[in-house]
Amino acid sequence: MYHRFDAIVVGAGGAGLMAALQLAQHPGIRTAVISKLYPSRSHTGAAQGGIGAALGNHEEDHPEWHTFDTVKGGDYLVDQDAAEVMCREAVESVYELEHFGLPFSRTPEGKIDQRRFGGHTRNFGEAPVRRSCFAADRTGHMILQTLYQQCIKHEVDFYSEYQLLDLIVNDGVCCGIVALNIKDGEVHIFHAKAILFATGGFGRAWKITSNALSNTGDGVMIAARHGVPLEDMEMYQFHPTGVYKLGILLTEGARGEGGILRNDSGERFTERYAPTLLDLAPRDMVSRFIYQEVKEGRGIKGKDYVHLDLTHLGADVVENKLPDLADFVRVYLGIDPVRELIPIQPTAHYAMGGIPTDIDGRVVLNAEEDVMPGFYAAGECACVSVHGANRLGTNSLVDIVVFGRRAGKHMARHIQEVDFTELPPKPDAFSREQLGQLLSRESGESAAEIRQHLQEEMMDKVSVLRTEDKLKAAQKTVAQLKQAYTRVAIQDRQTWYNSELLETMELGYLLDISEITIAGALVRKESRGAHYRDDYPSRDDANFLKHTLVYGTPDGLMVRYKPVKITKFEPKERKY
Amino acid sequence: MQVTCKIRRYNPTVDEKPYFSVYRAEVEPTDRVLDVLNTIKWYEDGTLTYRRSCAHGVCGSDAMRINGRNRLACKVLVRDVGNRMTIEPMMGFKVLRDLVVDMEPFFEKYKAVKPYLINDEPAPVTERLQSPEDRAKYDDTTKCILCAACTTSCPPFWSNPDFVGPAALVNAHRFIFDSRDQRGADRAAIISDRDGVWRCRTVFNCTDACPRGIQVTNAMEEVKRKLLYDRA
Amino acid sequence: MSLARQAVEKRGTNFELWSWYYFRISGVLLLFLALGHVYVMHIATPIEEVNYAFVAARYATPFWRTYDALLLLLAMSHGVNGMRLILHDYIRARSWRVFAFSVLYSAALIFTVLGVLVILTFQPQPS
Amino acid sequence: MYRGREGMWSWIFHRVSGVGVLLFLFIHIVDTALIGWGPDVYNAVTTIYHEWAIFRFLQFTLIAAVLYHSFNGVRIIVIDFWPKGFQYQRLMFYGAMGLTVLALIPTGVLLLGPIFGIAER
Ligand SMILES: Cc1cc2nc3c(=O)[nH]c(=O)nc-3n(C[C@H](O)[C@H](O)[C@H](O)COP(=O)(O)OP(=O)(O)OC[C@H]3O[C@@H](n4cnc5c(N)ncnc54)[C@H](O)[C@@H]3O)c2cc1C
Ligand code: HEM
Ligand code: SF4
Ligand code: F3S
Ligand code: FES
Repeated sequence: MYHRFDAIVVGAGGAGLMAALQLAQHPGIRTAVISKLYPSRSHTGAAQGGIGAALGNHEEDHPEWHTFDTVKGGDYLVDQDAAEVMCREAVESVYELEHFGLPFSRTPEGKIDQRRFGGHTRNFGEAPVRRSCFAADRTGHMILQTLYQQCIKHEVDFYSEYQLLDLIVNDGVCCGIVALNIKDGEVHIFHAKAILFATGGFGRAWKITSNALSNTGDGVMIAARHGVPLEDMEMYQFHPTGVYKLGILLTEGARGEGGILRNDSGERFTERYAPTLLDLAPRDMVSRFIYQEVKEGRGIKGKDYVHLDLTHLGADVVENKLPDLADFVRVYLGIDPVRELIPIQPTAHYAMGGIPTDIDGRVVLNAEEDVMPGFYAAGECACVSVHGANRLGTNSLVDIVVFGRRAGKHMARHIQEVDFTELPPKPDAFSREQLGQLLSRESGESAAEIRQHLQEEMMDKVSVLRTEDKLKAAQKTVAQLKQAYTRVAIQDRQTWYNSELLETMELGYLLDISEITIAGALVRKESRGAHYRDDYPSRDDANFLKHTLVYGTPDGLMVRYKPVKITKFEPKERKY
Repeated sequence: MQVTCKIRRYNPTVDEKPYFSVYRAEVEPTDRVLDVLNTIKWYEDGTLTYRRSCAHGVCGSDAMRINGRNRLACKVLVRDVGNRMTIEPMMGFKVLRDLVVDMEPFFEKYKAVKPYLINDEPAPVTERLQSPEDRAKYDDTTKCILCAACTTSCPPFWSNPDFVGPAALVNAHRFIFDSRDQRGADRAAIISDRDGVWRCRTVFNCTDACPRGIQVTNAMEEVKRKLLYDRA
Repeated sequence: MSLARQAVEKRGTNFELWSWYYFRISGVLLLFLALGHVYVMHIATPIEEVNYAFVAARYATPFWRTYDALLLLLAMSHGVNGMRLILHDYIRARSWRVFAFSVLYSAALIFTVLGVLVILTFQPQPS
Repeated sequence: MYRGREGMWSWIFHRVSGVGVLLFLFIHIVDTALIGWGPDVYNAVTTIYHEWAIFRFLQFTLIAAVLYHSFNGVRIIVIDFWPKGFQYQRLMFYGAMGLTVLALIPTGVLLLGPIFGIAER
């Protein structure tokens, strides 16, 4: 089926909805939001701790301080012009969310309540600052719900349970997408002047992850298939506090409220590594501290986890400020967080890298920042590079609202300036062939086994502590798995609501993403932020103060670089 | 441990009527029922169809009937249901395939109660103020993840699909009790309709089913009392 | 037309609110009247003694006539209101619904008139 | 089938008892109306009520229904008007059940006793 809209937004998480809302404010512009999940199911809803903005509701705070923390937190791989924009617009965006109806927790005077979060400091690193605006520990849920509600109010057109299959590019201009109606298996072509990808992250490449089963990086890989490079893919964040074995996230807000990490002997080990910020040091560091403790035999009972201690906070704080966390711990561990220690381990959490864009969400194709006209990306799938080598807690929600908003605004302008680009002949041929192959292969490899193998390998070799050997080994395994994947066969032959088919396609994206992540990690022979190499343990600004851009070419992957934009803050050693 | 899992199957495009498939799976007692489904789908029968995403009870995808009660498959552990389980789709909506039901009518009802803040006054430069006490009045109902477990557990809804149902009412409550909202009355018009809140017969199945622990029945009672007492 | 607008158009009155309220008020009154009735007719009086003479004696006073009339009207309106909800719940097809409601309301009317007539016009005959 | 808890059962019983009582009300109006035909007719009918065991059982069921419906009706009203009522709904269901059973004991003895030869009058 053929549809024609002015704008297409793929993905109905925070970034996609924010953009759609901007577009909806222009009555002349017809917008459709395509999402493989119902909007309210998007993973933005899982975000807990808060959204950072220098409102200064409790104590003095400034966007510049926020910018500095972001740059330093990202180990100076941050594009500082983008970070400045983000931290400045964070403030108005948070107010805008409040005006949309977002039920923030309140201070006694009735203002938006704020709390501490890892890496957020006053006066360029002096002491922790209360910057994270929150709604209990359900901030992401509230953002997602509020934006969805506003979209309903503005009568945005949703195509829910439509899975993106392909991007349509004609002569370098992006002019549409191909999507599958999951329900009846029909292939749809959406023709548009501007297309935004806001398809979220890909944590499912790892075994222990806080990410949803549907976070498989579809948008990222589909863009890459059309010549878009992927930026800084080696920068993947592991959040220190995932529920042991399950990976379910326990918000950093827990430590923001005063929670403490302890090793087997009950020691608060962060004192040894980060004497100022302690448990609230940035995530990459805390995750590494935990791995270090485990490596040196101080994990609980010698195993690969440590404890999160909330017992000194009292029932009031736990039940009122961290109610969902308490619920998770009770349901999944059968533990009472008010009285007992919680077993935690680092969990694959957030992609700093992704589709490279400029500060208006336009997808850029190279170090010269040439754009692909009509193609935009925002949110976790994109890389404006505000997070650099490590994202600070609360900054992703800022990222999605600020850059979702900017992308939406820019699209509105773009749409008014250009005409529709004609579709190339048979734009859906590739997708139909892909589907046809998967649906017709009688026997072959099992997707589940490939997936399991991939996730274990990535967890083991491409996670918090990396080495050349491990990465090489992982590279080989992934190559083998990709081979196996070309022979993968599924059981379900129906076109009607065939979820096995979609899961199998998603596995394909995960394999490609893993391959690119490893490629990036291999060339970056230094340690920076989330990317820590045991064999190159220090940061190397002389050689690696630059972004990686990995291109898929017919002859395999090709790595290029892009300079980091530095405006105010010269790289310094990162100590907390 | 080994579990026996009986699942109601139906693909309207090929099956004449629903039937049960029985599977056995090897899982841990601390696994979620969703893990059981995944194990079956991935290693035994790829045609088994259900929705899921977050796997930890926050996205609302996988509400289904587990041993006769609406639950999120990802929020029930195997040890809590035992080694025999019967899994069926939610009641009251058309089954699209196996455990997947048609959610369109559900979201239509949600939209019908105008689930968004209505305040036409120009917004201030900073936030609109709201005291913690006022914020607390609607805290419970902001937790809703639109999973439909409540609505599809409600007997009046099963027989009368026009009933707006507890989920929509919970979301109406969310705004009616928000001090920043100005047009509770508009919303109330819909809620007080023949198939509005007055259809609720205080059965409490909804409260029992809500995976977010929302006091669903109480929210509706608060709405009823508000309609009754606030007669502006 | 959106569902929301349809609902607003359909409403006009707050009939369901009052119906709901009426359940509660009539319920409380019935609590005393109906339980009192059960007590007087079935517990306090051995049922063997409930016969023509008993009823005749009872209806000699206006008090019992009023009591019974109230009970009848309240129970009937409360019960028929309840049946209205129940029929609305279970009978979905339009034609059947029209039929069911016609039966219900006609029955309610006939029986109420009959009941009221008996209570008001009854004249004891010498036995 | 759905495995509801106390709330669902209380509602099912309430609905069934409500309908039952209404149907009886219709019948009761008719039989009372027979009084207009004079003592002979009326007494003949009431005698059937008294003598036939099946009618005694029916009356017992009717009283049970009225009692349950009344007590549970109070439970519903309390839930509706007392803001904390919902927290005690389960307790109140058992309360309503308990009161019903309690009140049914003397009723049972009086109504059904004679059939089984106890409480002969
Ligand atoms: C457990 C957890 C807690 C977090 N807590 C915080 C926090 O406290 N603060 C913070 O700042 N950040 C937090 N984050 C990070 C943050 O939530 C996410 O990075 C952010 O929400 C991503 O938003 P998004 O809009 O880019 O994508 P998502 O919300 O993931 O949405 C992706 C959308 O794309 C759609 N989509 C994907 N693929 C396809 C396809 N093939 N076809 C069609 N549609 C598709 C999906 O349906 C979905 O609607 C947290 C993350 C997790 C996992
Ligand atoms: C004796 C005291 C009584 C009380 C306290 C009482 C109370 C109630 C209440 C509160 C309701 C509303 C239920 C709801 O909204 O969920 C109700 C419903 C009902 N009542 Fe009564 N009632 C009484 C007597 C009667 C009598 C005598 C009859 C029959 C004539 C009757 C028939 C019904 C019916 C049919 C319903 C509808 C049930 C439903 O919709 O589920 N009630 N009652
Ligand atoms: S109220 Fe509870 S059960 Fe109902 S939709 Fe919301 S979260 Fe689900
Ligand atoms: S189950 Fe239904 S009747 Fe009311 S209390 Fe819940 S909505
Ligand atoms: S999968 Fe998200 S709620 Fe269960």
